[in-house]
Amino acid sequence: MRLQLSPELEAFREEMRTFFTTQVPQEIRDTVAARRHLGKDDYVRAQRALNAAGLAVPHWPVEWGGKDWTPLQRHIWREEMQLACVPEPLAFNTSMIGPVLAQFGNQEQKERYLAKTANLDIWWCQGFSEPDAGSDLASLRTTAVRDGDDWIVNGQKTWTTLGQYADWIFCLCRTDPTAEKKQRGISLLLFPMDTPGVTLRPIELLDGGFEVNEVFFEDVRVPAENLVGEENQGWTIAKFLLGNERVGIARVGTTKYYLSLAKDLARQTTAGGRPLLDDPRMAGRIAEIENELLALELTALRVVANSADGRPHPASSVLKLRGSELQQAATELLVDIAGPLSLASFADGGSEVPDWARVATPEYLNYRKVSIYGGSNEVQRTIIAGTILGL
Amino acid sequence: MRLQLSPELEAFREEMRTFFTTQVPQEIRDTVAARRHLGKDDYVRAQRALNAAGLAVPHWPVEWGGKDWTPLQRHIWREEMQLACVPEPLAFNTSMIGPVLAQFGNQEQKERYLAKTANLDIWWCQGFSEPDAGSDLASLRTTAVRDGDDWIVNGQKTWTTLGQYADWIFCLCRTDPTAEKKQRGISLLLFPMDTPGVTLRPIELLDGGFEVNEVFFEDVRVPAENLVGEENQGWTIAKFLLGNERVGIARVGTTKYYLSLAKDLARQTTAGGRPLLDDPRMAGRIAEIENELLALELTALRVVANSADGRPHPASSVLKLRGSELQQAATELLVDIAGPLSLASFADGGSEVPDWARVATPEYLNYRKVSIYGGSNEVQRTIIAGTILGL
Amino acid sequence: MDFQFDSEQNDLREAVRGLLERAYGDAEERRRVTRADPGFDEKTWARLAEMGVLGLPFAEADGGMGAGPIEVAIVAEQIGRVLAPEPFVEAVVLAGGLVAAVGTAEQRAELLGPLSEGSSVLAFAHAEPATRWSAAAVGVTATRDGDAWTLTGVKEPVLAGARADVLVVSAVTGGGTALFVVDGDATGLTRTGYRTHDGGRAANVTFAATPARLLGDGGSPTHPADRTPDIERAFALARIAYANEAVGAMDTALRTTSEYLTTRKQFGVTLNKFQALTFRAADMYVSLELARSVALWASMVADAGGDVVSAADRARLQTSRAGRHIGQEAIQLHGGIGVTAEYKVGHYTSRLTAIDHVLGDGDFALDRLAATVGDHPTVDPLGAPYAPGAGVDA
Amino acid sequence: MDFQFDSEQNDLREAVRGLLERAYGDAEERRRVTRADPGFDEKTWARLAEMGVLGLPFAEADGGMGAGPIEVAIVAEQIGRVLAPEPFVEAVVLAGGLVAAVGTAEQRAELLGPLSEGSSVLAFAHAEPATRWSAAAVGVTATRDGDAWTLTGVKEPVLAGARADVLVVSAVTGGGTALFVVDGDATGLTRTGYRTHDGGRAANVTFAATPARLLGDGGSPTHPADRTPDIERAFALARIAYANEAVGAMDTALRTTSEYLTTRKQFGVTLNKFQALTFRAADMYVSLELARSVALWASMVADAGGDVVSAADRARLQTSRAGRHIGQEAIQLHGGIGVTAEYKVGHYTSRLTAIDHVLGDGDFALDRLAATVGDHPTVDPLGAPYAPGAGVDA
Repeated sequence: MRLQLSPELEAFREEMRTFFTTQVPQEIRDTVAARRHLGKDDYVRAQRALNAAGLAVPHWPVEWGGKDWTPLQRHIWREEMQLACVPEPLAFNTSMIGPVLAQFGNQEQKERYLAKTANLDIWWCQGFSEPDAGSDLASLRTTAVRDGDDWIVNGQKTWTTLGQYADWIFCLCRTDPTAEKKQRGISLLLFPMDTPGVTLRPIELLDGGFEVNEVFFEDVRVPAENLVGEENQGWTIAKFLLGNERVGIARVGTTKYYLSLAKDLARQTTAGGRPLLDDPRMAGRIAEIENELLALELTALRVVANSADGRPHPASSVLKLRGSELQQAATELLVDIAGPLSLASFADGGSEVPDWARVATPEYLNYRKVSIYGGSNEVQRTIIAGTILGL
Repeated sequence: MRLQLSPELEAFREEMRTFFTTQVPQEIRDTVAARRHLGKDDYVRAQRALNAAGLAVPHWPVEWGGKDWTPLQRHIWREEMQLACVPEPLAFNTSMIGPVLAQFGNQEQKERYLAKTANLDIWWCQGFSEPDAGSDLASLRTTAVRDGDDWIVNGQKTWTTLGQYADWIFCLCRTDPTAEKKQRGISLLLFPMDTPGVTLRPIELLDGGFEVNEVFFEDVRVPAENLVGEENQGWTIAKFLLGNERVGIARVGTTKYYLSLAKDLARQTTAGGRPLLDDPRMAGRIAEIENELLALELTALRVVANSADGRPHPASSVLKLRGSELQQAATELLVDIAGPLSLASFADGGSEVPDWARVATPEYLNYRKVSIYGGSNEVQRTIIAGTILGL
Repeated sequence: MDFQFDSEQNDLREAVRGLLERAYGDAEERRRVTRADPGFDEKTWARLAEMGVLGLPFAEADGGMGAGPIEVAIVAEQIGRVLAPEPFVEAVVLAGGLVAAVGTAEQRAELLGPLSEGSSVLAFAHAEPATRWSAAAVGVTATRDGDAWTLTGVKEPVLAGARADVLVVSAVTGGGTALFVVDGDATGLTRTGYRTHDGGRAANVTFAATPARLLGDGGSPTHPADRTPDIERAFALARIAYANEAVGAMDTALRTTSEYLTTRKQFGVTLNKFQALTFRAADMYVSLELARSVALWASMVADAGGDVVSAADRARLQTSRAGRHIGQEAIQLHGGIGVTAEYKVGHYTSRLTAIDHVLGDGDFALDRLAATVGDHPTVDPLGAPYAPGAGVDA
Repeated sequence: MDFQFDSEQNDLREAVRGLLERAYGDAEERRRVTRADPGFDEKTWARLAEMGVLGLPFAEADGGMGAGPIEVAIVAEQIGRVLAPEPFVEAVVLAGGLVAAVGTAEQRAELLGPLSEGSSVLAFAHAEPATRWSAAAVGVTATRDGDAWTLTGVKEPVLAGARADVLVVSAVTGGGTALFVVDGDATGLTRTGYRTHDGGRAANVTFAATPARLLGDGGSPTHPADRTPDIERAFALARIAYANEAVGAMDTALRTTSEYLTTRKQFGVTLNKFQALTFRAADMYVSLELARSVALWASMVADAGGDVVSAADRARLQTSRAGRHIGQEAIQLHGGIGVTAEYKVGHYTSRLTAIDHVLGDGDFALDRLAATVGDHPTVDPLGAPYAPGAGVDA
């Protein structure tokens, strides 16, 4: 048991901090700090800045650009990145399809995709969820039928995040409808989003933004070589991929930044002539969330320390569960600090309401998603009860 | 929609208030106010004082001593009684077996038992719960086998509250073990606690008190005439009885008294030289519970207004659920006001810790029961989800 | 003590419910209406006027219907049920209520008649970028020049402030906070409207030596009467109306969620087979019914002439807590579809969040209640100070 | 940064676990022991001494083992797991800790040797009927007569105060709050012991011109050094130990509850088929693991010499919230059996409630943390002020 980081890790943390706060375009970080949505180009520029320094895909195998870091180093890398308001490398590329290809892809696929995936030369989106298969992924109905050297894909996906920017999709399809268990008979296919028969419909969210989409497939022809892994091995791949999804989802760095923002804003905002931060109820509320966040961070460090074998620790469900709750608590806090000004959400020129107050409620509403996606909190409770408590 | 009570009801309320605060022995009310346990004699004296004034069983049929009051009058009667720290008439007598006998008993039983039940000349206890049948009452296993003009009872009951004081027990027994549905084949029998074969074992609770018991039956011989209602009609009677149990279980008056006590004590207790009641966090906590309690009381008034047909309104589950939570919140509050003094729970002479602080934690621990008994809060949620929301 | 509506009140409820159901029973229609300015449907507004709804709380002599807070509560709840975007609370209860409370007979007739008829929308320009739910004006000042007044300063966010035909404006004078009437086409008046997250409309309203008429005639010519208490009282009535609106919205949010749980399938069964979800729905019901009780009670306190400010704080605290609980759970129990703008339930969460922040949130109300919690041993909902003159104190 | 115990620490844990499991693995045995005075088992106390546990945090020169807060945390967690009633935190961490921190070399040897050997139980007499978790003495005063001191006043509740062989006592002097040593058989000392709800023991300790020796030698003869900061620091170390004890207790409470859910049948199936119950158990696990993290971390902060007072407040807040959550839910998920003294789980709730109120509850800690929440933009658990001299600030 030792509290301090080793001098090497201290130096590493300092290096990360310096890089993130000086080598990533300031205007992109400012946009994140202001809690504004990023454009496609922002994501690409930020990720390429990271990739140029070898910091986009440290958790990949070394031969494909990875770093062979310890879990603690990865943790520090991620937290410092969030704290510095650097947009994280696109998860669909770096946490999902990249590791999948490195693990399950053939050599040709690795060579063809991995470098471009790391550099965001290819923007990937996911084709997993379907309208009638929410948390019950295995009941998916999109089909891929073999036709000579091709697969013919028909069906529909939904919740495809940032699909409107995507060049390619990795898509779970039912390839053996006769399989006895519905988990069997699923395969993972890759294809460009501009393949004939692919159409995309953006879904408006409560914050007025369009970050998710429905994707429709009508007789989409996909070359057989675009199958990842074995035919009907898709469920194994999906589980591997979703396991990775949970890593880093605590988003401690992001919530930490939100709390520091909340303090600044509560200091600037007055109520009855007194800074809101001096109000005992408000100060207590912030202190309580801050302590919960400390507990979460420390738990993340413990989990990280115990997951050296690469498989997610079952307690990572705790990180997802409480992490999402704390993100939501922080966004709600910012709405309450904004108070009456939070009404002015879509104000533009001619308004005196500061930007932070305008975005507060749309962001709060949008963040209701974090306890739903990436394995809903109900799924996480099921995992904890079953896997850890034996219930 | 009208806020005020009618002049008649105002007068009624005043009458109740005057009676309870002047005609019930002060030392008994002081014991309740101090949150100390009552002895058997206290219960008897208090109930006889009420009964002498016709206020022990107002909800019974008029011919057996009831009052033909409106639900609102009964509500006022109960709340004023609680607020005045008057011990309520023994529920086993007045809310359970009394109404059951009035509804299901034969004329002879009514004449034999009801007046004595109202006056607590007979102290009843319940024989319902069994060790392996908690919320699942229908799975009870105590048997009654017919033998000539008698029933022979064998088995075990538990959670028999104040059974150590009881003269008689009303006891659910399985009389037809072959019945297809386990709800069938149950009957209700009455017998004296000193019948040979009845033994009682007190169960110590967390507060160090002995308010519940296990009761064992070994070849207990019960005359056939002591069957209530029809043979195998016990489930109908039990449902009738448990429905009554939920009425008045919000205990708004009691919690109101606890809150007023909390305010007084928080005013007397200082922290850092300031009365605890002036601490914003403590004041806010009390105000929040007080507002919840107001909401509960108003909901009780609404439910009362809509339950004129005598059957419990489904929303009475809300009263039980939130009522128990608020009783618990109030007892927890009193522990926190006592603070370090709450440790001195079993102090006696030679201690300077005031009485209220000594009883705080034992009472808090004991009150964990209120969300368990009388239909646990899980049962209430099931009722709300099923009956009201159609889930 | 009686929690039942009388038959006229039941008729009003059914009539308003019918009208608003026809207009917004289809959530897509509400979405369409709220996308374009002014953010509500002028035809529905006219129909509400025809029904007498827009003049509900005003005296008949002032062109109103002579009804009271109970009727206002009934309308507000129906508005909440379908999230009707018409600015009933803002124009009628708040701005109109201030005119009715403070205005001279002449002003009342001039302003409340057209408001009741639906020909003039009123808004109360009071919030300022640097104040927080206070009843006093700070940043807009009134200057007297001869018999005339002009206003200078900024009000924001002003709900319905861009569409309003007439603004009631609070401003600082030598006497404290006074109220003024400003026409929508006054000189020196700049209004920049925008959409609020819940589909409503608010505005920045900037006054630059804008001509204004003093509302009411109390005080002296140079030191008009301080209207802070009147504003506090009008706020209280509006808070109570919003509480009832919130109850309507929570009711629909819960009903929608329950329906979803009984129809949506996951893992081969409908979601209502998952006890963890149905228990949470049960908890939502508890929150809803407790909030409903307090909202109705506060309306009765207003009707009885009791301490409406305290009653409104109580209703606000209860509906704030319930609104967050139900709004958040409604989305969570739906899953992904709950955060889309294309499905209705998230809009209820959005609206509940907006209501919560218009005139003070739950903690704001709690602070005020906590400040006086030591003044009374217990709260008697049927006695003083809520039922003034009740026998209890007699 | 490393959350793993080293092999010696693992050995210590297993040894203490084994000893305490044998003593109290049967909950009925604990009940028997706590029913009779002194409320713990003198034989177990002696075995803990033999194992070196009672001298764990003291320097070898003072008769101790020279271990630190990590080892204390390990022992405290094991105590919590079986609710061992031995006054380890009270005698060793708190009273002994004060002697170690403040006493002269002579006093340390005199008091800590016998404590470590198990031949003398120490207690810290500090709480007073009219104070509330403050580090300063108010109601007991020290009077100097020549070279001798006497104490007058009342301390209560003093944990282990009746059984203690030697009392460390805080008292008011001209210099502030000083610490004194009082022998159990001193004249003018009256001790009235009683049982606490969790099976422990506390006492009223009354001093009437009771002879006392000053602990430590700072300050002047008439104005001894103010020991409030030392007491605050000793409190912090005790709070951290209690936090670890609470984690042990919560762990068993959750484990017991999980076992009950998998074995107890209702409606024909075991309770773990009810999703609403298993989800609540999952939430208990979340609370437990978060509390464990902070308790361990605070122990590491103490070990590293960081800001132990603030770290202790953080651990206290987290374990207070978690202890209430887990303690209350453990009973509720058991049903009726949970509130009986005959079944073990309720005793965990009782003990968690006691721990919560000994040295400040969660709101007490929160108030202190809230008072400084604006002083730092973020909390870095691996940096200043918790890891002093960490590179971050270098």
